[in-house]
Amino acid sequence: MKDTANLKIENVTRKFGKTTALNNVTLNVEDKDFVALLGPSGCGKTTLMRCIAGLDKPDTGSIYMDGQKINDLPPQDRDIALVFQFYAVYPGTNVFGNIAFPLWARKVPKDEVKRRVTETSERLGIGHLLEQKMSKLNVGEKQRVGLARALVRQPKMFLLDEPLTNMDARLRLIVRGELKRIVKDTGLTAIVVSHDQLEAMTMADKIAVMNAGRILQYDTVDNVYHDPNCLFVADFLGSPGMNLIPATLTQKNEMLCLDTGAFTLDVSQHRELIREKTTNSELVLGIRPERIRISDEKDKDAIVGKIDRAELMGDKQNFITQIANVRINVLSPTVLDYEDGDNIHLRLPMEYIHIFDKTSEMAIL
Amino acid sequence: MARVRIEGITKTFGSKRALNGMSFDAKDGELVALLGPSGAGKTTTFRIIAGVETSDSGNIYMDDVPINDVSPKERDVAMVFQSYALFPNMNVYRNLAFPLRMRGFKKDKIDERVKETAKMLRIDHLLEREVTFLSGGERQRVALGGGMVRKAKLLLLDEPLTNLDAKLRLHMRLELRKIQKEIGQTTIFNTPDQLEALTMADRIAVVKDGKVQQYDTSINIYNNPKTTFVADFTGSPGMNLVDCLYKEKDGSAILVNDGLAFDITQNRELVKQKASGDELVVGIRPADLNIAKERRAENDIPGEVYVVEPTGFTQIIDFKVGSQIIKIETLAALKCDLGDKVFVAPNMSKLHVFDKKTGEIIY
Amino acid sequence: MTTERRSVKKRKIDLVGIAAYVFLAAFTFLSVFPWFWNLLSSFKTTTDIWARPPLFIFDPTLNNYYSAFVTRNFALFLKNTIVVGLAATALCLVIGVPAAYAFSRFKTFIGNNQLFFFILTTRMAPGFVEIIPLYLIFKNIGLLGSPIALVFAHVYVNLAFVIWLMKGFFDEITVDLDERAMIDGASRIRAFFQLILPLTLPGLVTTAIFVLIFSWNEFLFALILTGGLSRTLPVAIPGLVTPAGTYWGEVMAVATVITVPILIFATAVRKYLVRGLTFGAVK
Amino acid sequence: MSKINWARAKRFWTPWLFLVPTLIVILVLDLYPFFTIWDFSLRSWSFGHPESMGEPVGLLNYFRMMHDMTFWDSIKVTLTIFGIALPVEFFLGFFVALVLYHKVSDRIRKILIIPLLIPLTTAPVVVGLVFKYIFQGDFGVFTYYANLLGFFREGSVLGSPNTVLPAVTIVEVWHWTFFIGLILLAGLLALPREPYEAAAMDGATSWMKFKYITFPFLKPLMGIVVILRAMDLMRLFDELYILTGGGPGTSSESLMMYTYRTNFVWWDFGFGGAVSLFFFTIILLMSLVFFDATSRKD
Repeated sequence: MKDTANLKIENVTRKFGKTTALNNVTLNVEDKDFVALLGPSGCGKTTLMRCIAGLDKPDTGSIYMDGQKINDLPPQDRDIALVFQFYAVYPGTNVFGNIAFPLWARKVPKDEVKRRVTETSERLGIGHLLEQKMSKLNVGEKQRVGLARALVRQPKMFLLDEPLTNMDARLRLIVRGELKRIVKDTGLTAIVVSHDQLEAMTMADKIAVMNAGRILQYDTVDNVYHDPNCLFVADFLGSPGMNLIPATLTQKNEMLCLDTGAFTLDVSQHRELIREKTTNSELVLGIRPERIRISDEKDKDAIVGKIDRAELMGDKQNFITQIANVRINVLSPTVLDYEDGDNIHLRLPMEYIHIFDKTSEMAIL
Repeated sequence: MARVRIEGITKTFGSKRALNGMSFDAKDGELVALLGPSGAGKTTTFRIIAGVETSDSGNIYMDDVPINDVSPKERDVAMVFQSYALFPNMNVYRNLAFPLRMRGFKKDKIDERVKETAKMLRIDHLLEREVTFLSGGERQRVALGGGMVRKAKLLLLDEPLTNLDAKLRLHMRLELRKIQKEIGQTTIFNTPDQLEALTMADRIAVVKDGKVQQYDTSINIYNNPKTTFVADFTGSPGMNLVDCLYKEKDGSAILVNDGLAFDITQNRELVKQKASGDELVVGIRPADLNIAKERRAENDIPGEVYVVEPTGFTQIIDFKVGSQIIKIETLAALKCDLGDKVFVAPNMSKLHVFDKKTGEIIY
Repeated sequence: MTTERRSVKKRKIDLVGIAAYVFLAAFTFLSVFPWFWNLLSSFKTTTDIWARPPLFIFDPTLNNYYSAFVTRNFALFLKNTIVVGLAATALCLVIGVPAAYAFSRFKTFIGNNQLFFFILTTRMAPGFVEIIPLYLIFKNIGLLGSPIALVFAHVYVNLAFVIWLMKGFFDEITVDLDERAMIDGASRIRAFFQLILPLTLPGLVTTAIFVLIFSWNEFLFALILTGGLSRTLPVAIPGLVTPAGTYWGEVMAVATVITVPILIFATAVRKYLVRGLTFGAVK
Repeated sequence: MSKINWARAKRFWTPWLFLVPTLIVILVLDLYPFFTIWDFSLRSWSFGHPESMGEPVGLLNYFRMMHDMTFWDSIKVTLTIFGIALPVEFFLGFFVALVLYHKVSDRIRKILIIPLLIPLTTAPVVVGLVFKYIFQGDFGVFTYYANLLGFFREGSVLGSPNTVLPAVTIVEVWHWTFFIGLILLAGLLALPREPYEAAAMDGATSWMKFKYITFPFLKPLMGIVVILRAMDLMRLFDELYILTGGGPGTSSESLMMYTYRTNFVWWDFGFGGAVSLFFFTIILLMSLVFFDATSRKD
């Protein structure tokens, strides 16, 4: 195995004509990290990946690998492998040749090529396909060939470009786990590019959430999900995403309250923090659907809402609830006995409340 | 609005059998989902119901009247295509008006209906726009409008949400159902996404290889799948299915597979009576397995953590026992790492047993 | 060190680049020269044409154009060519476009593939098999030497082309549109005429231009089926090559008149040129 | 009941409704002539034997064809032009496409294509006349400069049996090389980007890229271009008719010229019919290959 692989991206900017694909991006990938670049299409994640691979060049800024600047290093000298979204098949050769290709290019002796290809393909469960034509393979198999091609080189690091996008839902579920395990087994540094929040969360250890050419938050999966630093991240992760309710900060007697129009929430305990972080009184109250507690009629302090629709999601249930003019998702981990149109009593536990500044869109709490 | 009944439809393309005795029905005002993988015959079924494709055999009844040989224009069925099939040379207004014009509606009636539909779908501000300049979500609404404007007896929606992005899909699945219930038009939609079917439909027909495997309400499809296919296809991840052998030992009946053993003594008679052989399949949903770091009961299954996939407030743990991988859904609060030794206890009351040969449920 | 290596590499690339440009320049020059020489010569007097060494600079004159198109009958031949071209194009589209639609949409009717291939052969065949009986038919009904015979012949040769090319354009329009129209209450015919046909307008124009070009340039059928005053330009120019000598200036003038419109048309449809040249096999 | 039948029948007949005009054309202008010619070829139509005009003679015309030396010569001429022109056009055309693809910017390529289109859009008759003019023995621009360099002092290259075929081949190559170039260029421009990027990451050499990516991707297209050109070359007529008329003697008479001469110079539709059908069969087989290549490409 190779030594370490630390990737450091510093103030990278890349423009295509008038559009800015990457806007002063800084990212630090430590050795053996499994990082996801997550964002909607056009957020710059693919451009960033291509800059790392060497298929594209930043206009300004630097990329370092183990302390060495690699901006001008051609892709084949970077010791980074890339698994392409559409599998990038070489049509002129069979499965064996498709996997052996990087070794051929490096003039590795014949018997070693054979040994390494066989070994890698066995490990990925495609050993029996080596003599097949690429066109005969299904998507799952093609993907594994792409993966084998990346692994057979024994690179320092590898990149996965939307690895599950072309698969149907069932296959995606299976491959997702397998892929994660394979990456873990190799012990290599890896970066996966994805537009699907679930894919990013399930596969990676750390997520860099991107939008409009910037990295908004870069943190562990847990932190990105539970402590989003801005409205975009809060909404983008989770399905359904975080409930985000516009609210006005008001002073009632001695209490500092968030007034959503439908209900008010006493946030006096966070008075200092709010005062410190914003002067704005227009805020956004956030809470994850699964963090809302469902209580019952006896609970006099509960917020009462009307269930607009009780969606069955297998073992779980999502109640789309209307509270006056506020509409929220309430996710119950079990199936409950509520029907469309029923009243539901809810509590918003203070420990799971998030508060954002409406103007800057940044998190306060 | 109408009742629709599809009875034993078959269709063969060349040597490929697309539909193999497709049967289901929709009540007046019902929202029915056809759920199945691509290639299961869902779109072919729609095209046959709409009349642009002929069936080899079988019947379609609309309010108990057979309509097999009625031409599409006389069937009074509207269909929204997955591609949306908007006429690119017409603006939104003319796209919506088209079905009415074809049926010889009067100008002012057309205008009234188009405006009413556009308002309901909140595209009334787009009426003069060219469809090529609309966003994906807007195009989808225009397509829906084209299907609804005529108030046909039956509306078919071919994968209505597939081409939308994740967030919009979430929003539209709610909205679509709401509008459907509001106007009460009998509607059938098809989808490869089990969550869409579970959340939207009144009843779901799970389709495989051109045949309905199970036709029931969401809750029944999910909790009591009739076949291994339905069990696997619903849920995300689907039900764990473990091939087992039936054995009797010390007076109890167990199902075993390489490190796994399920005691089914309670249901022994049922199994003996229904099973076609010794080969059975045990099915259990990922959420019906309890995982812990220490053994709590003697029956707990020991194994190791193969992969951990956090999904937010829950996580999916791939649990490896022998050569089997079993997916378990549990709260994210439980911290595990790859290779950890853990113990799993299935919730036996949620356990299902299927016959391996037929794939059908035993209990 | 890296910079040094790069600069060496750069110089090498430049050499290959220069060689490439020289090659392209030569290739372009050779491609253009005969046409350029033709154009130049059409403005020369007979004396200038006969000059040795060949003249590149001379006093241009329009006499050749005048004598060909005014004194001789070439204005009439030009008219014939245009009339035959337009008539053949129109007829060909009217007949071929519905057939192309049928091949694109009704994929499963009996004999689809065989018929489609069969139609192709009508275009590819050397022509004599059809031309001799046609010649006799037209001779018998007295139409030989009238442009009508040639129109029919051109319709016949170009029909396969229209069908192949238009099928490609129809294939690009999703069948969903036809089906939606029919479910919404249009008949098949109405769906075709009112919805699908307008959407293929660029394809129709392209196809029409190609047929026009083919008809305009066509020689063999015109040679056999027309004569005297019914000749088209391609058949008429060789008439300027007489035993007594060739009127080269006029030949060059007429050749220019034949070539220039085609070049303009071809440039107009160059987006679809490859498609047309390969019968729609390459998109 | 009758309504049901009507609906089914309509479904069955609709495709044919669209095909009727085409079918009529095919019937009248294709099938009828075909069988007429078949009938002709089995009869005597020679003016040399007026007494047996129209008499059935079995396969006599076909035997005569087989024993006619000029028939075999015409095949030889056709294959000679074919054998030289096709490879030259192909490799030169492919090379031009590669240079235009790799070495030239998008803008220059778009501009350069327009003059390069000139040869392939020029009418064959015009090509013939222009080259006849260029090759003209007294004042042809080619002849003049060739003479300066000491070649072809005896007059036009078209006038000698030794130089006529190379000259005709050069005209063909001039006329059609960019046809192949243009189509292969389109193929190159449509190549997917991903495999090349993968190859760049894998450190592939240019030759590996060509062998494992470019060539396999272009192979079907190359097949289509070659077969289209092959059919065209087999049917070579217009340019030859103008340039040489088959001469001097019959030294440049192609199969197409020969067929023309048997029918419209000798006016022997029996013998000519036999030659026409023979020729037709060759092209038919080539069309089959083309049809196969195009349908396999999809």
